[in-house]
Amino acid sequence: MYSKKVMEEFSNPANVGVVEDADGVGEVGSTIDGDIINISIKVKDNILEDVKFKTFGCVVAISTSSAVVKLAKGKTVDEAMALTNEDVISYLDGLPEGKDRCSGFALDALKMAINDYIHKNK
Amino acid sequence: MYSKKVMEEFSNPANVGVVEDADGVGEVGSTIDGDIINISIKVKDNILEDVKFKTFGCVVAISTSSAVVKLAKGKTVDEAMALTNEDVISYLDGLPEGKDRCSGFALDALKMAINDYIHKNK
Amino acid sequence: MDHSATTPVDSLVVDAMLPFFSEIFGNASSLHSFGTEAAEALSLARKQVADAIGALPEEIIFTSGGTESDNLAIRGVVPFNEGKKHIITSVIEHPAVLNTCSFLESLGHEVTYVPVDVDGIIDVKVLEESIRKNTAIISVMHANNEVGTIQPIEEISGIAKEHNIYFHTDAVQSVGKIPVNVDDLGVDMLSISSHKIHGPKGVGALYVRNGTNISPIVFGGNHEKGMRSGTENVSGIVGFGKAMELAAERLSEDSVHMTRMRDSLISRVFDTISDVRLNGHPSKRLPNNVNMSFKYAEGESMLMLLDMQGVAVSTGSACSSKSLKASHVLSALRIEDEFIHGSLRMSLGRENTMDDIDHMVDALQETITKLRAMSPLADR
Amino acid sequence: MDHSATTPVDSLVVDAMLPFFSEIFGNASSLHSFGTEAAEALSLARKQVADAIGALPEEIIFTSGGTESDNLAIRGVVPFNEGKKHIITSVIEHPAVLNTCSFLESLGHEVTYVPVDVDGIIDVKVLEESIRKNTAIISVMHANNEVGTIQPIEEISGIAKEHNIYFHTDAVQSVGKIPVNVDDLGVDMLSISSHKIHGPKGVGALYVRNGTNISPIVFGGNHEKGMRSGTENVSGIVGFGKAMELAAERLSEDSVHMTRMRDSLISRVFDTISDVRLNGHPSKRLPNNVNMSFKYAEGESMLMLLDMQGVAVSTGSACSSKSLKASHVLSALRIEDEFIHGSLRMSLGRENTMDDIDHMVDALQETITKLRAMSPLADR
Ligand SMILES: Cc1ncc(COP(=O)(O)O)c(C=O)c1O
Ligand SMILES: Cc1ncc(COP(=O)(O)O)c(C=O)c1O
Repeated sequence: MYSKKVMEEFSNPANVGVVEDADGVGEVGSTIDGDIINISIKVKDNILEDVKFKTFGCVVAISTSSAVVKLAKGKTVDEAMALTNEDVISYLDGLPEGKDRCSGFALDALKMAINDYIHKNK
Repeated sequence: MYSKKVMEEFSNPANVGVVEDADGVGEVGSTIDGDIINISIKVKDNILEDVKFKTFGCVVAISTSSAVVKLAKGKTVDEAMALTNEDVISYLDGLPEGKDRCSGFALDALKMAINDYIHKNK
Repeated sequence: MDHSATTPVDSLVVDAMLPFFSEIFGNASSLHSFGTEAAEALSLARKQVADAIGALPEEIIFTSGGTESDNLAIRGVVPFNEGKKHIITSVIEHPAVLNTCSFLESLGHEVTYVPVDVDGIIDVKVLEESIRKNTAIISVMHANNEVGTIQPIEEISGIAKEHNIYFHTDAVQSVGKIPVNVDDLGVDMLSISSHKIHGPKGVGALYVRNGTNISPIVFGGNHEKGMRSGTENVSGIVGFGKAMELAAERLSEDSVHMTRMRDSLISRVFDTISDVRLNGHPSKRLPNNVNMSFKYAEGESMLMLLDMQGVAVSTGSACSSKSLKASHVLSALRIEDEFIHGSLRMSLGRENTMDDIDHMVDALQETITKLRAMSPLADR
Repeated sequence: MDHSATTPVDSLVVDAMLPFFSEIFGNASSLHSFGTEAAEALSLARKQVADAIGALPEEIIFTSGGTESDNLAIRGVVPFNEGKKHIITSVIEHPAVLNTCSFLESLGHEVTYVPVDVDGIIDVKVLEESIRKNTAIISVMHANNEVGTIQPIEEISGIAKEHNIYFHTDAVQSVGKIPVNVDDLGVDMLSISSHKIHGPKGVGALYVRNGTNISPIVFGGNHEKGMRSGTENVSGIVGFGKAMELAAERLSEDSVHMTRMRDSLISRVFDTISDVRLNGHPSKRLPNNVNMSFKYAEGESMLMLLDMQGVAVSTGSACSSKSLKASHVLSALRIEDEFIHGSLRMSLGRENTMDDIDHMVDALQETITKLRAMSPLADR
């Protein structure tokens, strides 16, 4: 039911962890929901030099986390903020119907982290 | 579902026909019901010397006709009148449940034939 | 020659089913790969069934057979038609439809049973006149299982559409014998049974046109999009799908073959046996159905003597354990008393040959001769 | 290790079924000898099923599976209890029971859902107190499909009898794993599903004690003494009969074998993995059921990683397409948030070996380690 790409990102996720001395951190979800996504970023010269995630959750939560992190890494802050859910889904070659709810969480966490960075650097 | 004996009597019925110069004739059923049993008898010295049947009807109608005729043949008039439905059914090693309705017709036809004989000879 | 009762499972169908017993035995609802394989097999079968009748896969609900499909169609529509408590059907439907209707009558619904003419064709005028403001559904079978008469479904579905009433047809006997296309027929729902088309028993489908709202009649784990709960009979459904594919592929060949055998059987019986009549419509009939009545010979007795000669047939005249009455179909066709007790249905299948027809005619002659010799009626 | 979802069909069962596809393919309702052979095969299967549960053959109604059996039991009783519109069941029943109950609620019936304790045992006192004058039926499952907890059926059936209320149990998961005897259990009705005991999918039975009046839920040609219409799935029923016979024969051996594997699996998981709990009753549980929750690891993710290692399991914590919620069973057991999203059901079968247990434990360790390394919760 999941695309090959989803299963790849899920079973071999890159960039797991927490960036040291993070410039921004975002976290979405709760144990009650059963999904927690934590994304931390390191920004240098307006570029997301390092991005990492830690995720407790289902296949979609983990694979979208991994995808979002890969998509964001190396982008400028503005470029990363412009990422859409569709970008994530198309990067993963699609998600099964009904899984859209979880699919936005990772992106939310990334944007939270970027906002955290922007806020701190105002 | 039918006993071997039923199928035997049904597929190789003996004594089919009408006794010539019958001393008594009995007929039960109608085309509306879909079962007609005709039994004719020849009586000599109070003994049913010859008994024959003609039957239009189902497996039970034909096999009970054949059985009744065999049971009656050679018996005295009183003995034949004393034949019961159970005698017929046990001669046939039983009948399937729900087939009891048809099972009495042949015996009815025999008794009608005997009554016809008695009536004629009063 | 009792293919209308059931058919042997095609060997290609058995082959398709076998892996799903012990290799690919997963539950199609399971998330792991064993389950996924089963789910994929169901998808393929759904497409095979849909393609064979010109439908979309999502319009197919798998059921446990034709009977359940008929129940689901009629009872499924009722709750969505609050206040619409009237149903129109015909007097010659299969018990799956008729007994569903009587059940609904016991719940307070009203049912009109439209009569048929002596050939078994429904009286379309009476049908149209019996439409009421509160008619929820019209259900008329495509082809009759006893006498093989084919109904003017396009005409009836047109009337239903005009009045905005759901239309269901029981196509259990017609699929695989004549073209069955849901758009050509103009139906909203259509019942199919696997074991009538060389598939396994205990599987069937209800076609439900997109946009037709029905509610389920079996409740549970919401399989089949909630329309039919219960762990799917994967091997059975796979076999059914294959059987539908084969039926569609072979339809034109099969129907020519069966029509030829049918017509030969009918004409040879007429040529060699006296006091006989054909029941059902002379031309608007299934290519595989021969239903004839013989005077002075009773149905069950003929059936049993033929069985001894290796020929399987059925009769609507059975002095069966359940009732002495002739079938509701033969009665509805107003067949005379002398003929009604002596009916035989000889239903042909793909694998029958002209040799079987020869054997059938011979066996029939012997049987009729024997029974007529025994009958007190024959010489009157 | 997902035998509670479904089981492979035993090769002896497949062998028993095969002749009924293309050799003995008759319709059991046909009068001729092809039909008779099919009817005899059904009789044998009926006896096999009856014998396995200490019932009489005439008390067995064949259905299309456990779901339909549950529907038939509960909905079948209702029409015979005019005015009795109250049903008692438990909160942890299978959806086949729960959704049948909600359907009846939508028709105006009242349902009491009795709670369970943290081990999943029904609160018998609450059950007894909830009995009303108009209670028509009590339905409590024999063993739960998710957590394997076995209910005190004898006690509940005694209460039902005292109050003259019909008692039904869903024994779909218990048959073949623990002794199931209708007299010992004291039940009026009992549901069985073939595919849970190495029989084919799409077949099941409802045991109905003689003297228990129920009405059908599928209408048609009055098969199964009118209690379940539809051409019988002969091959499926034959396979089911054989599977029941084998299940009864092998019960004591199977249950010892499964219990040993179960206990070994549980203790080894506790020994090697931290932050884990056993869901369901520690001792009153099916010999084949292990249901454990792992902190900091989510159900679906565990399932998928295990699947990649060739191990099939299920989870009541699925972030499934249908809902994000944990299963109603885990919720009813009041399992803490940290554990409820990380449950796995590992259900053993006859053909599993201690090697499978080794592999399961290894795969589980690897899976948990991997997921915990990813979890933001693990190091807080
Ligand atoms: C016209 C018709 N409808 C419905 C059915 C019932 O289908 P099934 O045998 O799959 O229950 C049959 C066959 O028995 C049939 O001939
Ligand atoms: C306890 C229980 N009841 C009923 C069912 C439904 O049976 P079936 O899968 O045959 O529809 C199942 C299995 O899914 C079950 O585990």
